[in-house]
Amino acid sequence: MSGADGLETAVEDGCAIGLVDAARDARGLEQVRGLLKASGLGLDADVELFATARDASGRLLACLGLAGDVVKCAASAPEVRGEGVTARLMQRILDEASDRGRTHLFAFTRPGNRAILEGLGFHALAVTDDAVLLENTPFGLSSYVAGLARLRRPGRRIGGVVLNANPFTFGHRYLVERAASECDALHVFVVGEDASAFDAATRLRLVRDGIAGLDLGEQVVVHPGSRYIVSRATFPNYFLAREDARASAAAGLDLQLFRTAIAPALGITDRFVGTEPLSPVTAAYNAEMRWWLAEAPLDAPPIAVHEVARLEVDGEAVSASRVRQGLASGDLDAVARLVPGPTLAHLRSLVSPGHRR
Amino acid sequence: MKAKKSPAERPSRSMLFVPGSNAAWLSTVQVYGADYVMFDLEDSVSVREKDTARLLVHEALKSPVWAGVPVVVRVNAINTPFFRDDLEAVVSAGVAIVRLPMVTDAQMIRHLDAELGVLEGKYGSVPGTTRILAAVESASGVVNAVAIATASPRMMGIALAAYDYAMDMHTTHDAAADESQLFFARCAILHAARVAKIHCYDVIYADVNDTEGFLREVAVIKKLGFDGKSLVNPRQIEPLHNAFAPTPEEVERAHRVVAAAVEAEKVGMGVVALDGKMIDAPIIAAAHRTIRLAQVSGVQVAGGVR
Amino acid sequence: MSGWQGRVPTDAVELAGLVPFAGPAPSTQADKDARRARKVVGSLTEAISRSGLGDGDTISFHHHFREGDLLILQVLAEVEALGIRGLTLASSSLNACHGDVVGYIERGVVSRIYTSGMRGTLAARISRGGLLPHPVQVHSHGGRAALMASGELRPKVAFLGVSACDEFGNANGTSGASRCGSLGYALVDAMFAETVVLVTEQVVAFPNTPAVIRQNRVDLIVVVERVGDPSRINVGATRTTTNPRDLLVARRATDVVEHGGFFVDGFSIQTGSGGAATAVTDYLGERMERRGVKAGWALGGITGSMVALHERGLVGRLLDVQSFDLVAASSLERNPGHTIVSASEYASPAAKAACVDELDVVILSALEIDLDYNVNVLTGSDGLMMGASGGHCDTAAGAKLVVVVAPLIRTRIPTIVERVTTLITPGSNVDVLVTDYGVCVNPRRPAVAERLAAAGIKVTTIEALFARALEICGRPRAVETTDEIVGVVRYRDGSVIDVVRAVAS
Amino acid sequence: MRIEVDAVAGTLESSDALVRVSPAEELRIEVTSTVEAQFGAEIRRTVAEQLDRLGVTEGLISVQDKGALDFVIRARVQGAVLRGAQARPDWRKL
Repeated sequence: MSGADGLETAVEDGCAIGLVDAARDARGLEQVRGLLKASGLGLDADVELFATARDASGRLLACLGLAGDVVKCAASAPEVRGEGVTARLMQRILDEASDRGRTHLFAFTRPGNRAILEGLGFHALAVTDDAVLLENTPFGLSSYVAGLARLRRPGRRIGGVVLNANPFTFGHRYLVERAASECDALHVFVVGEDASAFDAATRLRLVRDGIAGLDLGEQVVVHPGSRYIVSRATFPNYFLAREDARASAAAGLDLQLFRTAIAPALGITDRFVGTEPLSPVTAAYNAEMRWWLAEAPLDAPPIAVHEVARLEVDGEAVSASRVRQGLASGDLDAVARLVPGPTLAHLRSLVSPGHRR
Repeated sequence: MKAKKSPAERPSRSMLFVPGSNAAWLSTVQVYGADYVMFDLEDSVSVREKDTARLLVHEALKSPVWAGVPVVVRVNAINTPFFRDDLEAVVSAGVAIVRLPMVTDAQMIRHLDAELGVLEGKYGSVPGTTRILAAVESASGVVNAVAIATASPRMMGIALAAYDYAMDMHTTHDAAADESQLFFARCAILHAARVAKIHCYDVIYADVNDTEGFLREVAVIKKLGFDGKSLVNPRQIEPLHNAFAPTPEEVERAHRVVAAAVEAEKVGMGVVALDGKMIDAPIIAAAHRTIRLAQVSGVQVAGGVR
Repeated sequence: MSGWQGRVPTDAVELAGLVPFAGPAPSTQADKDARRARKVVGSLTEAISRSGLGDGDTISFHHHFREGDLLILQVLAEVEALGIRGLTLASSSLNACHGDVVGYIERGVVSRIYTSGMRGTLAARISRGGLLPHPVQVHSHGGRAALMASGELRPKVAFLGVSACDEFGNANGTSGASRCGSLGYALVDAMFAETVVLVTEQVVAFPNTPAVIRQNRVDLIVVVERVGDPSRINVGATRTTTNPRDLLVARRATDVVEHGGFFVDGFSIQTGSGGAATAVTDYLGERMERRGVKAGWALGGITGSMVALHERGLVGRLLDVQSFDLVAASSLERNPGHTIVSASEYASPAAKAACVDELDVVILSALEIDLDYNVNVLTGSDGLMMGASGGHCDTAAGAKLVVVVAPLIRTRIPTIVERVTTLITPGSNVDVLVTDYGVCVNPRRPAVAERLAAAGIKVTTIEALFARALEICGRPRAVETTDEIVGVVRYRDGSVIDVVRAVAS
Repeated sequence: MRIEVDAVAGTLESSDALVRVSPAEELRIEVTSTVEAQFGAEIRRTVAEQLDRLGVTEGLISVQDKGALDFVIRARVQGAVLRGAQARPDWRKL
C-alpha cells in the first residue's frame, strides 16, 4: 500500500443505520427490494423488518432482514461490501430481535457471507453450494443433539419419519405403521412451526394420541419438532410456498442437518416418507431426500430412503389437505373416513357451536 | 479507604461526555486530554441498556485504564427508577464526581449528599470525598442556582443544560443561530458558582462539524467567565483549550504581576505596584489563574507550542 | 541499381572488422497495419507466447492500482492456460485483491514471490506455511530497484498495466480512462526486464507525450478491457479523517515536525498515506502558513493533501513515485512542479543518487515498534503477514528526522513490544515515536529530545508507554511459530535482516 | 447464581464483547476472539473468574470477543449472567 508506510487507518464508514418495517414502510421496502434484486436476491414475504445502512443522501447501501428468528436477505451495494457495515446492521438486528424476546437466531445466506457471519458470532450448521445456515450460539445444535441422544432406542434398524400432520390422518398413521413394521425402533418428528392451520401443540397431541391406538409402545418415539428439522430456519420454502431456485438449496440444508446431526444422535438408519402427488414443495423435498440422505458425500453415514405409497380411501390418496377441504365444506362424515378417532374428536370440537372457524 | 484529590486544583475547561454503554470509548477516550471525562448513564444510554451500562461504568472506574483519573459520572435524575442503582454502581467503584441532571432545588442536592454519605460508608470511601456537579436544566433550577450551588460542601461545580431549559422557557435552543435565550441562565449559574466558589460549565455544542459556531460560542462563554464547557466529541477539546489559553502577552504580564507581589511581600510592602499602577489581591489572584492556565495549555512566554 | 553498391572497398585494411552496408531493411512506415503490428498484438496469450516466457521464468508487475489491480490475475490465468509453471511472481507489492494467487501457487504456476508486502488471504495462507515452496522475498521499494540492478531479480517479462499508450509504447499514467498517476515503480521494470509488455486499455495517437515509460523500452503492447480500477487506489481514505485518534496523533506529530529542528525554509518532507498521515499534511500546512515556512519539496507517495499544499505555494516541488489518490494522479498533468521519480531515483541504495538521501523529515507508521525502536510494518502480532515494507527502511535510512506515528493500542493489541515480530527498519534509524498516549524520543537522539522539550512538548520514554500499554491490555502471548521460513526480509542493500516463520496452527 | 433464561449483553462492535448465556445442567464456556492468538487464554481466565465470582456453576456461556479490554469482558459477563439469572448485582462482590 503506502510508499513509505505499509499501513492505512480505517476511516469511519459514514453510514447511518436505520430500520424498515416491512408491514408499514412501503417505500422503504421497495428500496430494499431493489437492492436485493441488484444482488440477485428475492424479497421473502416473511421478513418482518430490515436493518438498513444509508449514506448521507439517504441512498440505501445495505440491508439485513429478520423473519422470526431467522436473519436473511442480506445485500449491499458494491462499494460498501465489508465487515464494518454488516456488523452494525447485525447489531441492530440483534437488538430488535432481543426486544421481541428472540435471542437464539439463525442466519440463512449465501456461502460467500459465511466468514463474515462467523466473525459476528454465528456458527455454521449446514452448507450447500448455494446457501449456508448458521446459528448465533455454539451450543444450539449440540445441546439439541445431546437431548435427542438420551432418547435413543436399541436396535439395528432405526427409522425416522417427519410429519407436519396438519392434521393427523389415517395416511400418516399408515406411514408410521409401515415404517415401524420394518424397523426395530421408529422416531417420529412433528414439525414445530406454528405456520399451519393446526398449531404445533395440537398436531403433536393428535399424532401421539393417534399412534397410541397402534399399540406400538416403546418402539415408537414421537418428538416435538425443533428449529433444526423442517423449520423456517432449515427449510424456509416449505413455509413460504415458493417455487424459485432456492427451493433446492433450502431443502439441502434441512436434509444435511438430519443426516449429519439428528440421525447420528438417534442412530437412524432409514428414513420413510409418503409419496407426494399434491404439494410441489413437499414433492421436491422428497426428490432431494434420496441425494442428500443416501448419496451426498457427507461426513456421516448414509441413510436409506423409502417412499411409501399413499393410503387410499374411496379411490383417492388420504392427505391432510383433503381433510381440511372436507372440514371447510362441513362434510364431517367424509372427514371421519380419513382420520383416526382423536383427530376426529378434535375436529368435531372445532365445528361445535361457539368454535366455528 | 480511598482518598481523592480535590478537583479544585485541576484545570476544568473541558468535560467530555462519553456514553456509558460504549465499550470502545470507555477504553480509549482518556488519551484526548480532556480536563474531565464524564461517563453518561443518562440520556445517551437507552432504557434497554441501563443495567449493562451501569456494570460497564462500574468496571471501567475500577480498571487500570482509568486509575488515577478523576472521572465524572452522570447518573439518572433523582426521580427516575435508575437513580439509586446508578449511584450505588458508581460509588462502590470509587467515583470522584457525580453529575446529577435535572436539579431544580437545593433539596435534591441535600438528598444526594445524604445518599452519598450512606454509600461511602457502605463501600469504604473517605466520607465526604465524592463530589457533586449539579446540572440545571429548568427555570426553577436557574432561579435556585445560588441555593443549589451552596447546598453541600461536596459541590464542585454547576452546569447548564440547554435543551430542556429552552423548552421549559417556551423557546428552543439553536446554538448556531443565537445564544440570547441562554443569556440569563448563563449569568445566573455563573453568579451562583462564584458565590459558592465552584466551577461553572456551559452547555454542549452538538454539531461536531461546525467548528466556527463552536468557537463563537466558546468566545461568548469565556468572556462571560465560565470555567469550561461540556463536550460531545474529542475533536472539540483542542479548539476549546486553545481558545481558553492565555496569549503569551497575558502570560508575561501575569508573571510580572506575581513577581512584583512576591517582591513586595519580601520587602514587607503593603502595597504592590507594577509599571506605576496599583495591584490589589484580585489582580494577583487572576494572574495566578492565568499562569496555571498557561501551564496546562502548554503556552510559554518564549513562544513554544501553542 | 540503387547507387550504394560498389562504393565500399572490400579489402581495405582500414575497414577490417566492419560490416559493409547490405541494403535498407524493408520499411514498415508506409503500411499502417504493419507498423502497428510491430508491437501491438491481439491478446495477452499472444503477448506471452511472443515474449518467450517459459517454465521457471520471472514475471513482474507494478502495484500502482493497489487494491484496484486487475492485471496480475489476468496474466496468471493466461499463463496457466499456456501450461507455463514454476514462475517467480515479482510485483512491486501485492494486496488483498490478489487472494486468488493462492490457487496459482497450489497448482504450481507460481512457486516464488518477490514483493514489498502482502495482505488478505494470500498473506494469511503463506504465513501459515506449507503453501509456497520457497519463502517470499520481501523487499523495500528502493531495495527492489537494487535487487534488479544487482541481477538477482531480473524479470523475463514485465507486464506493465497502463491506461493508455501509443503504438510504439509511449505511456503515462495520466491519459486514458483508468489513470493511476505516477508510474514510478513500473519504470524500474521497464528498465531491467528482458521483455516489456505494456498492457493498456487504449492505444492513442503517436506520440503520447509526455511519456513516462518510453517507446525504446517497450517490446509488446496488448489491449485489454481493464487493467485496474483507479477508484480502489486509496479505498475509503480519500477524504480527510474525522477519527479523533488519528487527529490527535497527527497533531502531536506535527508539533514534533515543527520543533524537531528541520522546520526551516526549503525543508523536505515525506508523509505517506492513511488517516493520520493525511492529517499531518493538513496540519503542517497551517503551521507553515503561521510560521511563514515553506517546504522545498515533498517526496514519495503523493496525496491530494500534499497537492493542496503545493498548489497553495507551501511546497515547491512534488517528487512522486506513487500517486495515492486521484487528486494526486490528475495533479501530475496540470502542475509542472509535480513530477515523477522512479523507484530507483526515489530510494535505491544502488542508484547513483536517491532522493531519500536528501530528505529532511519523514512520517512513518508501524505495526509494532520495540523498546529499541526497531519497527515492524510487515507482520501482525499474531505472526501473519498483513502489511508492506514499502519505503519504510529506505526513507528511515535517508531522512534526518524520522517520526513514527502509531496508536499505542489497536483493539487490545499493544503497538510497543519488547521485540518486534519482524524487523523491517532498524531502530538506529528511528528518531521519534508519536502515539496517542504520548511522545518519546530515541535515546540515540538527545538533541531532538532537547529541542522538543524546549518547545514545551511533553516527552516520555518508550518504556513508560510500553508499561502503560501492558497495564491496559495485559501482556500478549508471544506468537508460536514453526521452523518453516515463509518469508525472507531483505534490507534495502539486499542483505537479509530477518526471516518470517510460519505461524503454528 | 442460576441462569434461568436466555440472555445477552454487549455488542459486536470493535473493543466490545457479546456474551450470551442459556440455562443448562452443565457449565460450558465457548470463547472466540479476534485476539485469540495473543489473549485467548487470558480472556478465558477472566470469564471463568467472573462466573466463579457470580456463583455460576451451570449454563451455556458463549463469548464473542472483538478485542475488548479486560474490564469490558468482566462487565459483559456480569451483564449477561445477571440478566439470565434475573438478578440484581451485588456491587460489593463484583
